[in-house]
Amino acid sequence: MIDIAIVAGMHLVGLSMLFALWRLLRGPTAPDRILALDTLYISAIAQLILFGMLLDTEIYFEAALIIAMLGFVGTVVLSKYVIRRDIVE
Amino acid sequence: MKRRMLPSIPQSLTVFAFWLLMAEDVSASNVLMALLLAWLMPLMAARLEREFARLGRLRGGLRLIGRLLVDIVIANVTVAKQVLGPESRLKSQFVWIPLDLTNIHGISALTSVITLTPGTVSAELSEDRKHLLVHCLSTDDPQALVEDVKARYEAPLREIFP
Amino acid sequence: MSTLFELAIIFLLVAGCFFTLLGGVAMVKLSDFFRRVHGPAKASTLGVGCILVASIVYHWINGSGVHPREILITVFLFLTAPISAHLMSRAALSLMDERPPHPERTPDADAEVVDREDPAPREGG
Amino acid sequence: MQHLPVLPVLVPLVFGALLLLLERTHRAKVLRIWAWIGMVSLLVVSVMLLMQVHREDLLVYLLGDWPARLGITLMVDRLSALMVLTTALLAVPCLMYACAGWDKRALHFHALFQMQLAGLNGAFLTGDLFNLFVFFEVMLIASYGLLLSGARGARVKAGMHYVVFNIAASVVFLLALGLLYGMLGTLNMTEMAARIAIAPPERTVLIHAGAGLLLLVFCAKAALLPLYLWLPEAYARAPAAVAALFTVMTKVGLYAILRVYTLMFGEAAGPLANIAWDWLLPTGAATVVLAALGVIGAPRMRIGVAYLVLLSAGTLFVAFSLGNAAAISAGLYYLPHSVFVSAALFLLADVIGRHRGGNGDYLVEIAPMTRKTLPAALFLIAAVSIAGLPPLSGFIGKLRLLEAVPDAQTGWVWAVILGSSLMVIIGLSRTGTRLFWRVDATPSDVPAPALRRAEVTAVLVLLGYGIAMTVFANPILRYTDAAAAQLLDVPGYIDTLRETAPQIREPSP
Amino acid sequence: MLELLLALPFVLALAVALSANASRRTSAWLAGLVPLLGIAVLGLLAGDVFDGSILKTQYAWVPEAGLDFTLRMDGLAWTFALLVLGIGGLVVLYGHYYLSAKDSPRRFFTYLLLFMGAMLGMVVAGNLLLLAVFWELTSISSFLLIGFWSHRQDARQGARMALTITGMGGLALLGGILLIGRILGDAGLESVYDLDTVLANGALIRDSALYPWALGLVLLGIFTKSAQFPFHFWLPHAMAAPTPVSAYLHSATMVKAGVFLLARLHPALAGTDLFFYVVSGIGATTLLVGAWFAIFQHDLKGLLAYSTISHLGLITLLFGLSTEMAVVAGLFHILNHATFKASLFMAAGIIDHECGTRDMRRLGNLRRYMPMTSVLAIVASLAMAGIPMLNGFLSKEMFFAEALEIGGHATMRLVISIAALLAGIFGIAYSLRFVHDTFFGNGPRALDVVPHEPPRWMRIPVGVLAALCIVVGVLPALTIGPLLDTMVRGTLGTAAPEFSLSVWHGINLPLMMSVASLVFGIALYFGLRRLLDFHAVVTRSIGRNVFHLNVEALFGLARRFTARVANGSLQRSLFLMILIGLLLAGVPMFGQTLPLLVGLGTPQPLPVIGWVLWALLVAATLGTVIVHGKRLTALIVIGAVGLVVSMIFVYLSAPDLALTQLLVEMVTIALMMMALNYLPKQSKASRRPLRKLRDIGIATLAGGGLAVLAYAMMMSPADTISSELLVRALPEAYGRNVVNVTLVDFRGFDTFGEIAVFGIAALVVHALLRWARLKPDEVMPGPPVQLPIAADLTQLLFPLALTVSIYLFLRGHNAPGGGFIAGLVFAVPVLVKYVLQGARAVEATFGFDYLRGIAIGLLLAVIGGVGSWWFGLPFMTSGHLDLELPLIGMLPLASALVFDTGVYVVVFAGTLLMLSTMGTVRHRQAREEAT
Amino acid sequence: MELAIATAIGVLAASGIYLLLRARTFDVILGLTLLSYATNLLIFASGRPVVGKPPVLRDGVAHTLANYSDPLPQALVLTAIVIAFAMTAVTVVIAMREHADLHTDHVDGEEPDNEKRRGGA
Ligand code: NA
Ligand code: NA
Repeated sequence: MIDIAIVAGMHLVGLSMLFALWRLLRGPTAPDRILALDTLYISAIAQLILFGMLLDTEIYFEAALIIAMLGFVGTVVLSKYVIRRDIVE
Repeated sequence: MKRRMLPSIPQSLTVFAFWLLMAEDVSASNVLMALLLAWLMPLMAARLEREFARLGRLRGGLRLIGRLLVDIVIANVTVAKQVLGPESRLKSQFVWIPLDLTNIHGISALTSVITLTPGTVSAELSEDRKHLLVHCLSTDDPQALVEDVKARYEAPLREIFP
Repeated sequence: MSTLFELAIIFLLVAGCFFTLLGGVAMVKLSDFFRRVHGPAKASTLGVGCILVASIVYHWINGSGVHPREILITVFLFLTAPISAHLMSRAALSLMDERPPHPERTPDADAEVVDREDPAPREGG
Repeated sequence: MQHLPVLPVLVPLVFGALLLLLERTHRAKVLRIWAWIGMVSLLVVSVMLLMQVHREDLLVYLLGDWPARLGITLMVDRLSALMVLTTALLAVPCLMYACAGWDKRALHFHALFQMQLAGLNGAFLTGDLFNLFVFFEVMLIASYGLLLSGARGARVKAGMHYVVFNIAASVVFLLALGLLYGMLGTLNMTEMAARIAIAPPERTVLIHAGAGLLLLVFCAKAALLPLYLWLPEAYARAPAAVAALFTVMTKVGLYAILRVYTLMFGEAAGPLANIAWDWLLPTGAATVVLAALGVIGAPRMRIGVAYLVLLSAGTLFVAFSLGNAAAISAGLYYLPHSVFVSAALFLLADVIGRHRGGNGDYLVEIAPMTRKTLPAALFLIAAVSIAGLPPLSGFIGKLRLLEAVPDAQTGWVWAVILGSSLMVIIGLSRTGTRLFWRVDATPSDVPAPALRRAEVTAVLVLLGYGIAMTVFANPILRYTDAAAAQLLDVPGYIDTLRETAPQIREPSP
Repeated sequence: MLELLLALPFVLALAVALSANASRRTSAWLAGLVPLLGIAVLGLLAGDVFDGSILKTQYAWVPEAGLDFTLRMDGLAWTFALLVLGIGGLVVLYGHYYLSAKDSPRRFFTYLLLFMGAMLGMVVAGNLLLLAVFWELTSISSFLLIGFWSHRQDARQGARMALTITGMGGLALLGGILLIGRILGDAGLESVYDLDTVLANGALIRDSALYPWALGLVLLGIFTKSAQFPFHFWLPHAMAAPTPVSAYLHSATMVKAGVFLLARLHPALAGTDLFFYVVSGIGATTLLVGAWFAIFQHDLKGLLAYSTISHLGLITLLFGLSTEMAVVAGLFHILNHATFKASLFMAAGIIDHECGTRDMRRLGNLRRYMPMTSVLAIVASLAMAGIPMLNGFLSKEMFFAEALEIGGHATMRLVISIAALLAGIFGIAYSLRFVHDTFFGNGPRALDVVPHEPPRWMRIPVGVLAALCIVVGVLPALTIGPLLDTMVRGTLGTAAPEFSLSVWHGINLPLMMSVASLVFGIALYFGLRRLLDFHAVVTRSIGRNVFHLNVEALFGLARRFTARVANGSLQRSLFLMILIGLLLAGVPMFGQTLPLLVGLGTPQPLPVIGWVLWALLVAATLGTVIVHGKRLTALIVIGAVGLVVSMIFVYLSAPDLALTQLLVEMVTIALMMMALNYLPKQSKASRRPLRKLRDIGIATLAGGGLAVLAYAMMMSPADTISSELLVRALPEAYGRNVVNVTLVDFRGFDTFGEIAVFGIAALVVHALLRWARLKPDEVMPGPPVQLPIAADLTQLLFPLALTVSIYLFLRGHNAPGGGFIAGLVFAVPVLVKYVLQGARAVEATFGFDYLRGIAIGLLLAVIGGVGSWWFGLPFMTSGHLDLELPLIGMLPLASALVFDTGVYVVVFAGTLLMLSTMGTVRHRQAREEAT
Repeated sequence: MELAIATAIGVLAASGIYLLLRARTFDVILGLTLLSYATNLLIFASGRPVVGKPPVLRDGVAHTLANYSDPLPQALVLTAIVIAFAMTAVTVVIAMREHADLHTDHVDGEEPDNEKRRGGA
């Protein structure tokens, strides 16, 4: 029962990732794409947790933690580029 | 002396808790390690920070967190409806929120809170740090929103970050 | 007991996945950046949050006691999501032709500005 | 001296790190002293290694004390020891030349130089295919640094081509490794050889494809036709001391081919036996011809020398492809010779270029060459040697090679080798006459910059190697004969490797 | 003794070369010592040699290759050595006076001695390979001598032409010698290049199937060296050399090397029809061609050069006839030609020296100005013409006799006889021209100086040689007899045939031919006189033009071809690489692709979610390709590819990979964004649709091929050693995360190299940008942007990230993590600081020396590996320590932790060195841009 | 699943190769990045990937390849990722320098249409 819910959840999150990818490819502006990438990262965390539940393991915890902790770096860098072109000033 | 050895008590506490959470069991070695890190990590961080946040009264803090969690749930549901509904019904707009907070740490906290609450995103801080630009997904009464934010979040934050 | 937990887990999962999906839907459905930017906020707060709680409970009942390590993920998400949103908004604002007028420079200091459709210009080379 | 096999990697690596530490606080002089301490240590280690290999045939060093097929094994045979010693010998004059001034103008030069040596030695010593890849990369990245540190303009452009091409080749290397591991389940070359020998026929196609990709990689690094387009510019633009050191880089590709396609795909490899040589013999010969054309058509001396490097690579391809012990032995004699002499020519080109009043080593310009007697004499010796004219080492190498060509191929292989020698004579005599002779009899009034002693000494040392190789040709050839015979004795490797037990760990079942 | 003889010229050449401050006289004396001492040595050896014994000394040099340092002296070698040294001595004497003040005597005598040594070496070589060695040395040293006046274009060209032609011959000769060796080796003989072996086994060589090839190659060497038709043209151009050089090279030595070898190998190679026809045919042609062209030269040295060609043709022809008497005649003529030609060259040099020209049209009547020289030159010319009572007559007479006695080949006999007669006529004509146009008649015209006799010592060598011509011509049997006898014995190896050296053989056919040629020659000369100027136009060297055209064409072709092929195009390089890759990996698959894919095991099922990931990956990848022109967009899209790849790693049981991929992805994006600021924002559109199509084609092919390979690989059963890794990881390497154990233990050496690569990459980045000034593509106006909120929010992140980093590091051996991942987890938050606070602010407080960090990290890694040496175990053998601590309890410490610390430090420092270097690139100012 | 992995490798490789053959440095770098993904996946695939069997040993589960995926290719890929990153960094910087020094981002350091041959020199 739970497993079904987990698998269904994975599909929902997968769908969400596809949506985000659509926006990523579509744009139209750079911030839109950055936002889409950010959403992809967050969905990936959800996906990892679900997967860990499905396999009943905590082995994927680290990956999820890293995305949660540092996944925003791409967003920061890309946004800074759009704002200033110079990333480190 | 204390500032040099223990630059930030809140950070030390967080690190301590963090280590124990990650390490999964509260054995002696882990506690020792956590203590060690709680001492070392802020020292390390101090090499990158000019100043750490000084906290005022923390009592309001817990209440704020609780309120925030509830708000997040409620706002999520609201926003879900808005997103799934027809887009034409959305009345998105930017709102400048005048700030009474002067402490930058407080302002950051307020920004976070606004952003974490679905339906509002804080977009920019004015250069004089006296106004915060917030984008609302949909609101009919911007003034109410401003007052709501100031009352619910800014006031307790002013206590924490004097 | 365990059925109750199971139901709770399933509920949390459904809610979490729903809000995560909603973030994706917002990506596709909404028409301008500042509306879409509200999407990840949902996904990262309630979406991932619910799934994490589900995971904690799940591992608790399936495994060996409480390991609320997933809390850490939430902490980090709550810490970093505002940074992302803030910076992306700044980026979008920097591309706008008509930025929301600054309160100091408008007669009506607290007046709000309603943004127009698709204010961000197309990405220029 | 149990740990001798790993020292040629560790010594330069440690000194590289030390030099990096020192460069933060110390002046050039101190750096040079330490660089020389490292250099001399490496030389001593290399000589000792060669002597030990000569005594014991094959050294197997189990890193981490793991059984050979589990961990990474260093496998030092005569070939490896020869390559290591050649590299060390080459590095001495290169460092000497660089210490005449370039080392101050290129950031991190000394550290990069040592790292380059570590990479080269690692590639020569390892017995593991993936580890070979890793040390290829160490060597390459250090070479990027040496090429580009202090670079501007045209050199950066040449560097772009060189770097991207090599990265692409590395990608192919990885693909080949993936395929080979996927089919063979191990990365130890000797173990792989043993497994290839008994591979069932349905698996050979994939192994063959992997071997083909691997061949592509090595040929690209060795600059075999038509994968040589990166070489002339890169070598001609590199700083002199670096270009001189680079002469051994193409030889790493050749080394790898010799290693892999004698050990893994040698006689014992069943249906995959000797898959490489049929491709390599004609392409090697074509490379020789094309490179000879390049020597003739070179607008600059250094481009000409770069083509000479290419030519020597082609010659070595021919030698190794002939597949008999005598030819391989000839190639192994020819290899250090060509390294030393082309390095000497690169250094000379730099010396000459600086004494032609801003005309560099361009051959079209008529420029007064001041202080030409010594450079001209050195050029003559180097040219004679590299053209394969008697009595120097090039002649002996080619002579041995010609003798070793089997009857069936004699006609055209001889034609290629002798013909290319003629073309080199034509090209280099033109280079020499244009640089040294085509000037007014009356010397110019411009005061000539003095020849730097260290630079001239470096060239002298390199040419001295060549002369020593001529005088002591016989012992060297005896060594290369033994090395070649060893290479062809694949069961010898497999037996030795399998018999080498870890010291404290259990051997593999 | 032989060693001494051979060492003399080389040692003294070195002495001359190094005597920087020696006077001209000293140099000359040093040079002169060689012939003096050398002839003395020859004198000591004379007894043995004339007794018919063969002196031999042998040292092993490269016995592996059959190349021994064998010196061997018989009559032939002795006589030639005498020739080389004797004429060499005279040339040194002559040259000392000939050289002008501007010419460096040091250089001249060094080259000359080198050449002398090379000739001597060739003559006394007892090993064919050694002979080839010296043979090439003569080419090289003659190149230096011919180009001695290097500022003159004709000298440079002549030198290069000589080197090219004789160099080619030398290489051919080497091939021929190797073939001879192979023939003998195949017959089971030892020391196959030993001269005695070769000479003793002539029959074996001649009977071999390889004989024609061997003969052809050896003859190619001989003919080029001896300037035989059609390779003769280099010799006239070599006349650009100073006259002493010409006198030496083209009378007695260089060109004689060819005929020497013909004599030397005569027992081994001669005696077949092939030999007979080829050698005598070429000889006869050369004889005629040389003589004919000699008539029409205006340059004294040009005339002598063509005459030399002709006489060498004569000698070659004689050896081609192969009879014993012909050989005798050939050897005799070698000696005679050396004497008269050397003296003639010297005389020409004197005339040039004194008159400032060698053009016979401007010379004339010189007997009035330099009577002594004139007499000597006339004597030598008459010897060249073959006038009786001079040495040239004797050998010419022998030649006529031999021509008339060719056995068995009637047509050949007729042809050769006619050729001989014609050559005689031409010889008289050009000799007459030399004498008449120079010393008689009107003139000299338009000279800048009044000619007079040269210094005495310059004339003496000419006199000595002219005297020899007369002495030998009058008393042949007494003077040259024994010498010739021993020479013939040395050549033929047997007792010399009976030959009679007398001036008068009675009235016979050869004498008639001599008379006829004298008459017709005089007639020809005077008949042609009026036509000479006309002919001068016609008779330009065709060979030279052909050579010149060919060589220039070769240079042009080489230049164009090289420039076109290796045009520096990276695209071409890469295209070729992919093409070759397709070929090499595709050929084994060819025709087997289908069998490769069928009959494999059953694939694992993939749930829908897997296909979702697949779709994400494919869409993002293709998206990258589509938008690649817009760089910012492409970077964002490729970021998604990276994320999906790490998701796939997670899905397929590789958490460590996923972590690494994620972190590397972040740093890569930061890096690329930093670079993007200094690059154009968009790719210029390519206007080459065909190339695009081609690239799509080859990319699809390669991708498809790789997919097939990958599929077939995954579907075939695995047979790996990895199970052993799993079994041994915990008990022996003390880690549960087998990937990490593999990284730091089983395959720690890979990681060792990997961190070296990483650290060096950072150094390279630093080296490339540290001193560079770059121009940003776009500069936003205004001061640096302040991001106070973001900066503030990251305040809490940093210590937490550091904590996580330490956690990942310590746990890495047992859970996903390890030094590399942990290092990046530490570095990335610092990167965020850089972005949000600016480089200056960070570096002012952070105070890490990244360069030093790299060095320390590498050293730590080494220390971690070397520790095991203490226990006598190999590098990187892991140890294990269970620290029993009070309070804490068991603290398991694997020694690999030290190594992993090194990894951690290198990765952290390397990453930040790259990022901080790129972030703090100094901008190029507009002013600098203008300059 | 094998089909999906193989085709993914194929698509990545084809895309990478196409970009690798472009004339602009940045495109080439993108191409190399995609290619290295393809490569890493292929090496990874040589371990016959399976779902949910990470090679982290657990007590009570036999330490065999039936229960854990092959750790060796994973270690190799890790090394490959790191090396690819290092190479990318260097290439990126060279591209920056090339653009700064030669004012073009063409891989050959000069624009194809205004070829400035060094006349005779
Ligand atoms: Na910057
Ligand atoms: Na900057």
